[in-house]
Amino acid sequence: MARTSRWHLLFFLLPVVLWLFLLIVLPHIDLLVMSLRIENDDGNTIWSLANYRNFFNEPIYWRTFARTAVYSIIVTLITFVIALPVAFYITKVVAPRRRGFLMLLLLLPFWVSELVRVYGWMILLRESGVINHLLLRMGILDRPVEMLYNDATMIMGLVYTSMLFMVVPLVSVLESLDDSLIEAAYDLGANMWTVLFKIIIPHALPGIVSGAIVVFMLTLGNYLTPNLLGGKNSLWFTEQIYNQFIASFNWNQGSAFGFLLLLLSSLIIWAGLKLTRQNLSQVAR
Amino acid sequence: MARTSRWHLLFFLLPVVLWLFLLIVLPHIDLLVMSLRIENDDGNTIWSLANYRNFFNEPIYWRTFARTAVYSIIVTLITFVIALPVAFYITKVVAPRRRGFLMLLLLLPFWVSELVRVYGWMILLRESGVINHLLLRMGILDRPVEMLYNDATMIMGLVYTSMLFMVVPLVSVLESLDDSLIEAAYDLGANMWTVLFKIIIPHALPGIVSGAIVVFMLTLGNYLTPNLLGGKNSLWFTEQIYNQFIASFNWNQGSAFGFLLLLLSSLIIWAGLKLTRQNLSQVAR
Amino acid sequence: MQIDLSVQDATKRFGTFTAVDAVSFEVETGRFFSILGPSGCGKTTLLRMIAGFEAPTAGRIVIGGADMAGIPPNRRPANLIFQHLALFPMMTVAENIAFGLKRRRESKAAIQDKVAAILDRVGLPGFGNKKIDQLSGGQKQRIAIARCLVLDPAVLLLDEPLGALDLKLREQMKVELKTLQSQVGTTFVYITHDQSEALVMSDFVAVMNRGRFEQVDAPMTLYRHPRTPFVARFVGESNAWTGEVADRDETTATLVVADGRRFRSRAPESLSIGDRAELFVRPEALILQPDPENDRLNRFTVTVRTILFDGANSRLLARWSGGDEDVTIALPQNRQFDHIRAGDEVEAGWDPASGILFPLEA
Amino acid sequence: MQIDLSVQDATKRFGTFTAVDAVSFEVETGRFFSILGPSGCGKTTLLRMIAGFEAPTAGRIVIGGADMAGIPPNRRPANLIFQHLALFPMMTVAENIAFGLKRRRESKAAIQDKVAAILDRVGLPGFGNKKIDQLSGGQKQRIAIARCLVLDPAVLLLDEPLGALDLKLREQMKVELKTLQSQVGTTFVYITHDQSEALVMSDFVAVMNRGRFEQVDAPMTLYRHPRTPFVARFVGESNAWTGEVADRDETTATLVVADGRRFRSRAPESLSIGDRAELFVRPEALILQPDPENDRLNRFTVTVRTILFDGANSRLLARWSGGDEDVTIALPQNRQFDHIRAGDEVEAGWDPASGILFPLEA
Repeated sequence: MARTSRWHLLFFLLPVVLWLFLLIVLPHIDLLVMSLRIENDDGNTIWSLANYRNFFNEPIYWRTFARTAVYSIIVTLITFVIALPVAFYITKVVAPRRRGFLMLLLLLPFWVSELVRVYGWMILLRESGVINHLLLRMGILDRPVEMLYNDATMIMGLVYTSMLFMVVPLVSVLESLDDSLIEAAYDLGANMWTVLFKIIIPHALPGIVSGAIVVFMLTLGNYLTPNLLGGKNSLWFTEQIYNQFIASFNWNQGSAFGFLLLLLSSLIIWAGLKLTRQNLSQVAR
Repeated sequence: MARTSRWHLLFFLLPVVLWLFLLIVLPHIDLLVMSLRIENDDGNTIWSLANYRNFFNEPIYWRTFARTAVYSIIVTLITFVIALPVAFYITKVVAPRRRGFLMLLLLLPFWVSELVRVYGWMILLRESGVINHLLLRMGILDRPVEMLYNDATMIMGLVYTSMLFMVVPLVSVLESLDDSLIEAAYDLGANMWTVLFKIIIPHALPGIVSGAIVVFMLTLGNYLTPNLLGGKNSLWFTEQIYNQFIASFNWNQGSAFGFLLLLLSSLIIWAGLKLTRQNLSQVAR
Repeated sequence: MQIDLSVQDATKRFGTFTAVDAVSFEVETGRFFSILGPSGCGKTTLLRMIAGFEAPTAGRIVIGGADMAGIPPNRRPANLIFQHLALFPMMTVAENIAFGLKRRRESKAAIQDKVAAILDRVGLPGFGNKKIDQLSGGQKQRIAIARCLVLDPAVLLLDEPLGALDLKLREQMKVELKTLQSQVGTTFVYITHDQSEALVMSDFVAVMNRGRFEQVDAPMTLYRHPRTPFVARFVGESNAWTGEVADRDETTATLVVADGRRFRSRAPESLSIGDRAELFVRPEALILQPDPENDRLNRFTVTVRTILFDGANSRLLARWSGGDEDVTIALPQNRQFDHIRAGDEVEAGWDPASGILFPLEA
Repeated sequence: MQIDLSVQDATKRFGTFTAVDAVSFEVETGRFFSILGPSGCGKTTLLRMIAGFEAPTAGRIVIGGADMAGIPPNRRPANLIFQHLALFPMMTVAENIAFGLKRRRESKAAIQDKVAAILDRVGLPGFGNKKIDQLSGGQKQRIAIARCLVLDPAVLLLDEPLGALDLKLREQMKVELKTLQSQVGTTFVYITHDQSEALVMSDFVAVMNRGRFEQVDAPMTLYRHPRTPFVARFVGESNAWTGEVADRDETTATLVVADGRRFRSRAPESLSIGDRAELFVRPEALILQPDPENDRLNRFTVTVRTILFDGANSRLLARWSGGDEDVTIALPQNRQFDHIRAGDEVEAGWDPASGILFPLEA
């Protein structure tokens, strides 16, 4: 207490907190207000639930919405399954001096803009791309196959982009796991799976949930990757929002979609937390 | 050593490493190859440096390129200056049980898609938006001011998006700073600024550099925020790349731009590491 | 003699918890003063108040004659050696030592001379260019002390600095620290939970418990004449019995303990017949096979349960014949009882003058 | 008697560094066997090889008659108590203890009975539903032991489990652990760097240095008849002098040390006139004001530098008159030398039979 006042830190923090508040709370209130208004036939804006009604009446809207939610969950699960052994390897198996190099590998996706990276994949995977060329040469394929614009490619791209956000919390939570707990379990007769499910996962749960939240959010809200890699039938809900704002210039409808996305993500995360019996402050720590 | 073989972890990791390799190295080689080829008048693709020549001959290209670099550095600096006191406050001042709540605040930007967030700001800041409305009411303004489509708004948006990526490495590096080092310096006669520059910053340097790299990369490669918040004169280099691929359908020119962006970011990060006398593996650890 | 540190009714409350409860004491110039207590007794909070890291809720702290109220740590003439030393790992040994001098804006030449002089004094000449992580535990210890001593503080505060060291090194540093202190003549205030550290090094020891000083005395007095049951229990080993006073004369009383056994012991005047009391007897006050002529002794027969051999510090764990309470008896260093084995019956006794008797609070 | 653990020429190399160098020993059923050595001597590596966490580079480890080569830790009849205990914080006390039993797929009822029985045995009945972080340091200790004992291992391995405890609690746990071991009768292999722990608790102590066993003996033999200079120095305090053998008879030799002083001491037969040798004398072997009649003693006069008062374990730090070497002399527990002050001259002496003499390697 004495220290707080001595360092006068609140003095620094007040503007920061205020600034965050302005950037978070105000825009969302405004978004909510916008979504509840429509332009009537006279050109005046009036209060209405029409924007939300549109969402439920038009199957393409809510189907895309559901698709986006399910695929985001799938991406989160795949990312977790890949990230856990990677994080375990980095923290517990590899010599500490080589740890830096491995973490660096995980930073690589940030080395290059998401946009450029996606184009790189597109060049690689398109009908006239290198992969098709190689497969034809080796006689595995008779004629080129379109590997872009399908769900598998999109999911792969999303998982790749999300890896770091899952590995970092897992690494930090596994670092706090005393090696001797694993050894003790092993010494007491446990096999690898028992150690994984009884010791490692219970200990890592806060990190798992925190990583899953971030990955889920980022995937749900991603625009570029699904837009560029996904096919005609792989519409992502962010594209619907983008279309409303830019293509249709219907800001009220776009706001309603934005707000629905916010509600969806909050709901799924709430369900996830209930399921794993975690609470948010535990997770963030 | 005995443990490694016992856990058979390489068995898990081999596909992961292979997969990362395929996703990183192959696309970039392909990108480089693409960028060195053009379509000649006969419709055949030939080797040429024309794509790179275009970049240097057309001022709009390399000016946007330089602007993007300078602004990304500015965003990184601003983010650092804001994030350091926040991270210090979270690790050293606040009671541990409230730490979770504060880290949660920092996770908030991920709660909602970047797209929706940016639209929220647009609604707030546009000429007919709430801020203008309030300022007019309070008599501070005579007539609405366009607060969108300028550099300040864009930078604010980019800094907000980047905060978490700077705060998390700073928090982890400040957590490893023994409180008693700060107290010892204070006890030996140092004031707040000496403690900051002689103890805290030297200790936090690896975290600062690691945060700065990620923030710089993400900002440099961002597409949505500069595209939507920036004005006509605030063109971001990713937009140039997007235009080449989508609008002009000139994939070769787009690849050249993508490769130039990769070179630029590598160069600036190399310079930054030299300047702070850090090396990458230290930073990533 | 001059008083370097004077603490008057210092109190520190955290919410409803009183960590330090109206503690007062004075330390004369050049003394080695220890505060000894179990973890959580408030000794660290007291030390941090003296250093200036905590503001007292009430009371005064005076260092070198000046009231320290409101003066921050960086302007107090007191320096603190932290438990884990808190040497700056990003600086060399010389930069560490020069840190405080630079803050005082002394000249480069003066700083260089002072650093070299203090390195000589702590027995590490020429170590200036070493990195902190090149030093051994004992060397780090000495550099941490040098870094504070070079500032010539009125009082040097030490927060269990030996706790992190290996056993053998700790024994050696105890002697070294005491020697260093007597050479430089700086006033030391040392806190520890290790009674042996406090006894060996200090001129005076304050025993602290639950935020209060139970007793402040020279080590020998503390050990031989503890003033409270807590001190008797905490400082040195003891056998303890509870019973009722059956009889007393001017200086001694007879105590009847649980199983009817009677002991005569030196007793404080406040103790009257019928009072309940607690009796402490040190293991080394129990004499094996005492001189049969001496009829002043309390005598009894015990069965040896086990021999706790520990070189010069060996003890017997024995049991009253028929009872179920353990008695610890020190084995004399002259090996005259090497023949004793577990299961043997031996006679033991103790002089009433070596008993320590306290009235038991009801 | 049955051999529970037999280690034959166990060797462990990490690259070019040999952590454990051809160590052999056997432990009989029900013994408390300690391995004592400074940090880095290889004792932890040795223990981890027995537990199965490290594979020996060469040599055999046999537990309960079965060769352990290639058998992983989860199928060895040996359990390890870790230095920081490694209790599972996500489980209750009962779940911790039941962990190993569940892995053996024992029935729920059997598990419940065994958990209750072992909690009784370690003196914590009814603690099953507590969380680990609700336990005190000593209670955690006992739960960690219970968690292993419930599996009824042939050998229980302990890796300095008292290191993390407070001083007072450590003293108490030493006695408790020894008592528990003799009650349950399980074979204990205990490693520590604290000589007092090893001496007090063990039936046999192996002193380890640089990957090798220097001596394996009962505690008393180890202390009184160390077989190497390392053991003499590491086990207990010693005064040490180096000199040349000037003369010898069948059992004793005369050593001339640096300043010309001559000492007679019991000597090994291998030592000849003219050899350089190192002499160790325990502080408690130095007698203050020895009986003037006894002409066998080595005698000298010293000046008291300081009194290291530490209750029953007090010592004098003294200096040869005219010399600059410190001599440590134990003060007898009977307080007969309370009158001695720093600066006094006192006569001291020691019996040649209590000297320990080693030939010095050239």
